[in-house]
Amino acid sequence: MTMLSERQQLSYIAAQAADARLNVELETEGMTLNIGPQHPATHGTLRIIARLDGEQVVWAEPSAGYMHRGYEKLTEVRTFPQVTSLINRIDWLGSFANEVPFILAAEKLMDIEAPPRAQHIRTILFELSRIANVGLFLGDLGVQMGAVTPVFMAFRDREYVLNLIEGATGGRFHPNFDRIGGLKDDLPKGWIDETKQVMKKLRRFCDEIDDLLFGNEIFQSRMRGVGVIPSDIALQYGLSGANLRASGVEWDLRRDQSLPMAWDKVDWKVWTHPDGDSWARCWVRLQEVRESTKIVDQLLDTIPAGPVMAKVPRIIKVPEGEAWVSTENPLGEMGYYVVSKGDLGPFRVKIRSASFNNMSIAPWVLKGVYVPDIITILASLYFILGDIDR
Amino acid sequence: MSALLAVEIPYWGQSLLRVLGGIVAVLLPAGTIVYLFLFKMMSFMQSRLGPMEAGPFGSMQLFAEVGKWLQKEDIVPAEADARIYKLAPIIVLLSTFLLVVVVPFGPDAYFVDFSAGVFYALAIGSVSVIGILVAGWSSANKYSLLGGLRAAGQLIAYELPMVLAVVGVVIQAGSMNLQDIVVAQNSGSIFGWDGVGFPFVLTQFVGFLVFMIAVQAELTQVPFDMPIAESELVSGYMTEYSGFRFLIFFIGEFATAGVFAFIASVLFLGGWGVPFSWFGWEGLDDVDNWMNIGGPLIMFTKMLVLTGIIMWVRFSYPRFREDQLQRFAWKVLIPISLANIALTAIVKVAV
Amino acid sequence: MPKIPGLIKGLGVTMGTLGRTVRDGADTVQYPHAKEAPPVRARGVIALREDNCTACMLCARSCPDWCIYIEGHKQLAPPRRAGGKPRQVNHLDRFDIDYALCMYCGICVEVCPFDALFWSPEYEYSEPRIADLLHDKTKLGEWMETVPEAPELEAGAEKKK
Amino acid sequence: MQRSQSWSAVVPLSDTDVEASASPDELRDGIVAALTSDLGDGVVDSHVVSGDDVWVRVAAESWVAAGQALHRRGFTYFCFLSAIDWMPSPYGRGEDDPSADDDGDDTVDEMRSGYTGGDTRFQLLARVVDPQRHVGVTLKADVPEAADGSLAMPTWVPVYAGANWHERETAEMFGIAFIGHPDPRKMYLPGDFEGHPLRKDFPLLARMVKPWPGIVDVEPMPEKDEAAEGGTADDNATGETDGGATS
Repeated sequence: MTMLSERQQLSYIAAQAADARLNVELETEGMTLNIGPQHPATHGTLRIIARLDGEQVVWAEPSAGYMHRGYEKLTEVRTFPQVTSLINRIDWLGSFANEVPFILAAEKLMDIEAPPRAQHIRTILFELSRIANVGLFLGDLGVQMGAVTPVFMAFRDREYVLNLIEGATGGRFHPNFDRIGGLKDDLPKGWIDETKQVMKKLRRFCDEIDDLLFGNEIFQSRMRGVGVIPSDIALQYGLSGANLRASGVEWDLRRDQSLPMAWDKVDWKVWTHPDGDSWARCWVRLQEVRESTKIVDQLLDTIPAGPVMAKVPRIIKVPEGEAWVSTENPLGEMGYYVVSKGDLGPFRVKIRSASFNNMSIAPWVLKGVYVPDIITILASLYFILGDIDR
Repeated sequence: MSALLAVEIPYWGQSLLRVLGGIVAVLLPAGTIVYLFLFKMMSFMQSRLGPMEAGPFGSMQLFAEVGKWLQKEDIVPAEADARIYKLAPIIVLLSTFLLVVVVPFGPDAYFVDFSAGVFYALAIGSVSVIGILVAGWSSANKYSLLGGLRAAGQLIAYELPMVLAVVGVVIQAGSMNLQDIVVAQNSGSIFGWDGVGFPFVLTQFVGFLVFMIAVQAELTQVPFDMPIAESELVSGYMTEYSGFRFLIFFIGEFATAGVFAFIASVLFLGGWGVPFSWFGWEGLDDVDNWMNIGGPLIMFTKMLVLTGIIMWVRFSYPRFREDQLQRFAWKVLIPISLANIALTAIVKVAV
Repeated sequence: MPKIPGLIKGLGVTMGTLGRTVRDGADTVQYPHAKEAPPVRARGVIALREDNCTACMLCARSCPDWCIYIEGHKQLAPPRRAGGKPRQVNHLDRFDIDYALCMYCGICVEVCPFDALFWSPEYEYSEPRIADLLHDKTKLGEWMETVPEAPELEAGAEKKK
Repeated sequence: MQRSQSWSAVVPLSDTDVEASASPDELRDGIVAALTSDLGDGVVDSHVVSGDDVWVRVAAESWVAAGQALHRRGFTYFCFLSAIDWMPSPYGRGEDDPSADDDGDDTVDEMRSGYTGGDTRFQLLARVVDPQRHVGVTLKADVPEAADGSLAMPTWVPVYAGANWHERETAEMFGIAFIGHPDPRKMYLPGDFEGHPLRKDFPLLARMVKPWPGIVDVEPMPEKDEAAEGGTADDNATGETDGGATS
C-alpha cells in the first residue's frame, strides 16, 4: 500500500468498502462487467451492466437507449399512410406484423373494416413474418451458446420466407403493404403454391432445429431450470407472447380477442409450458413456428375472392377519438394507442412494444445467475433492440 | 538410426531436416485442418460453399488470411503488461512445437527417441495453459481475464482425465516410449489373429473416448470453448490480440489439434505403422525404409480422421457452462478413467 | 425403439446437410458470378417516365423522408386538335430522388396519379460518394428500361380499374 | 370492435349511433362500477365503448389506489404506462401542406382532451389487463401542475413492478416526476439531456433544419395568368388537361 498515492489509496478503500457487502467471508473483490453496447450477444446495441462476484451475477441491469429513434415523436409529424413506413422498423425481423395493429387502430377509429380477402392475406403475411422472426430466433439461440450451424439453417430457410414476403409486397424487410381499409395490392400469381412449398421446408427446418439443438443434451442442461419466471411475476412485469405462455399463462391475443383478422377461421393450438424457464420459452417458440406454418397452410386454402381494399377516401382523415389495438406479434403483445384529432396525422401514438416489457424483467431474473446464463436468458427472453428502443 | 532413406546424411543435414520436419509437422496439419474442416466442412454443413475466390475452390484463402493478419496493426493495450502480453502467443505455439518432438512418424522418421515420451507429451501439453493464462491476465481486459481464468480451470481439470486415459495404454504396452507403443500395436495379435495387428482402441475404447473428450476440452473446441466463447466473452483471452499475434494463437489452436490427433493415433490407432504381419516384419528393425515416407502419410490420414471428428462435434454442439464442464470432468470422466485403469491392470496381471 | 441420444442426432443433422450440399449444391449463390433474380414486385429503384410527369408535386408532398425534389414551370404546348387553342402544361425541370434518404416505402409510386413513377427491381447502384446517390431525372429515366410488367394476380383477385 | 359486415362502405363514426345500437356491455360497465365502489369520488369519468374498450379517469390522488384496486380485482397484467400532452403542437407537421387547409386548421389550435375529458395539459395513461377474462382497462389521470410548473405523480412500481421502465421513460419524455420511484434515472436519453422530447412544444429538429421539398410549386407562366399562383387545386387542374394522353 505504501507504493500508492493518497488518491489511489482512497479510491482503493472506497472500492473495498463497496465490495465488502458482496462477500464478507471470503473478502473477494467484485467486478463490474460491461456487456455491450457492442457485443455479439446483444443483437444491436443493448448494454448490460453486470456486477459480478466471480462468475456469478450480483446484479445486472440493461441500459437501453443506444438506438432510440423517437418514433412516438416522429409519428406526430406524419400522415396516417406515412406512419406504416416508419413503424415497420420497430421490430425489423417481423416488420409486417408491426403495421397490422396500427392499421387496425386507425380502421377502428374510422369504423371501417378491411374486406375478407384482405383480412385473410393480412393474417397470412402476419404469420409469415412471425415465422421469419421466430425462425431466426431459433437459429440465433444456437449462436448464443456456441453452436454455429443452426443460425445458418435459420438464415437459409428464412430466406424463403423473405422471398415470399418480397414477392407479395415488394419489400423484403419493410413491406409497407398494409393500408387503412385493406392492402396495397393483391397476391401475384403462383404465390400460394410457392408458399405451400416453403411451409413444408419450414416444418423440416423445425425438425432439424429440434434434432440439432432442442434434442441436444448440452442445450437442455444449459436451458432447463435457468431463468425461471413464475407466472405472477411475469404478469406483473407485463411479459407477453411466448415468454408469458412459457410461464403457464394461457393467453394468446390471436385467440382471445376479437379482431378483424382470420385467426378465428382456422384450427390451431395455443402452446403453453408450465416451467417458466429458458427452455420453456424456447420450446414454446419452436412450437409456435410449427403452429404458424399450419395456420398459413389452412388460410391459403380458404382465401375468399373479392377486393383487397375497402372504399376509403383518397385523402385519409381519421375521425377524432382514441383507440387501442394490440396483436400477438412475434415478440409478444404489440399495441398502439392512437389518439386522433381528426387531422391527417395522428395526434399521439403510444407504441407498446413487447421487448420493452420483456426486457424490463431482466434485472429481476438475472440476479444470481452465472455469466454464461446472462446470454442464454437474454436469448430466451428474445428481444429485438428496435423493439426496446423504438 | 541415421539411415534416413538409406542415405548417409551429415549431422547438419539431419538437424536441418529435423527443424524443417518439425515446422512441416506443425504447420501442414494446421493449414490442412483450417482449409478442409474450418473452411469447407463447416460451410458444407451449413449448406454454403465457403471461400471460393482465392485460388481453385478457395484453396489459397489460407494464404490470403495470413497476409491479411500480417498486415494488421499490432495493438498492445495501454494498460497491458506489454512484455508478457507479447510473449503469450509464443508460449502457446512453442508448446505445440515441443509437443510434436516426441511423435514418431516412421521407423526412423522421428525427432527424438524418448523413453518417457508419453510422460513428456502430457507434461508439455499443459505448457500452453501458461500461455493462455498470461494472455488473459496481461491483456488488462475483463473479458480476457475471465477467459484466461476459465481456460486455466478447464485445462487443468481436463489434464487429469487425459493422463489417466493414457495410463491404460501404457500399462498395456508396457512402455512409455511412443515408438514402442506403435510397435506393440502393430506387431500384436488378437487371439492369435494378426491381420490388423492390435490397435489399443479395441481394448482401450473407454480410454480412447475419454482421451478424445479431454483433447476436445484441451483444445477449447465446442462444446468446451468457454475460454473463447465468442458470444459471451468475445473470444476470451484472445480479445485484445490482433495482427500476427492473433495469427500465432490461431495457428497454435489448429496445430495443437493436429498434434494431439497425432498423439491419439499413436496411442490408440497404431500410429504410423501397418500391421507387421502383412510384410512379415518381426520388429522395429525389420521395417522397410519406405515406411519413412509411408508412415507420415498414414499418420496424416489418421490425424485428419480424428480432427475431422473433433471439428464435426465443434460445428454441431452448443457449449457447456463452466460449472457443468467442471462437474463433467471430476464426476464423470475421472471416475471412468480410474475404473478403466483398474480394469486394465487387473486384466494385465491376470493374463 | 430406444431413443437416439440428441448428441448423436445432432451430428446426424450436420452430416446430412453436408451430404445434401455435396449432392445438390449449396443454397447460397456466388454473388458477383451468379445472381438471384429479385421478385417482379421487388422495390429496388424508382424509375421515372418523364413524359407522364406533370410536376404535380404529389409525390414530393407525400414522401415521409422529404427526399424528392421537383421543380417545374408552366409552358404552352401545341393544341391537341388542329385549330384548337394552345394548351398550358407543366414542364418538369428537375426531378431528383435522394437515395441516401429514401427508405423505399413506395408511397410516391402509389400516389402518382399519372403513372409516371415505377418500381424497378434493380439494386446494384451503390456509390462510393454519398452525393452520387442523388439520382436526377435522366438517371431515373434510364431505370425505365428495367421496369418489369406488373405480375398477374392470384385467382380470386379483383381486377384493378 | 363490432364486426360490421358492410366492409366495403365507409360507416361514419357517430357517437349517438353507436350508443343506440350497442347492447350494454355488462362486463365493462361492471368494471367501472367496481372501481367506483372501490374509489368512490376517485373515479372522475368513464367511457365505455361496448364490446371493445373502457376508459376510466381517476383523480390524481387515487392513481395508486386505482392500480391497487384493479390489481386486486384480477387485472394482474401490466400493459403500459405513458402520458399524453394535450397541447396542440405549435409547430404543426413542419410542412405547409396546402391540402390540409380545406377544413380549416383552427380546430387544432385549442386544447381538447380525448375520451373521459380532462382539465390539465398532461394526462397519465396506463393500461392493465385481466388475463383470465381477457379484458383491459385504460386508466387516465390528470397530472396536476405545481406552482413552479413541475409535474409529479405517485409511482406504480410497488403495485406493478413492470411500471419501473415505463415510468422512467415517461419521466424523461414528458417531465413528469414519479414520487417514490426506486430508480429515477433516464431510460433512453443521455444524462445531461435537457428538455422533454414528447412534449408538444419540443421542436423536432429534423423538420426544422431543412425546408419541405413539397412547398415549392410549379412556376407560373411568366407573362400572364396571375390566378394560377394558387396551389394544388391548380396543379390537379393542369394535370387533368393533359391527363387524357396518359390514361
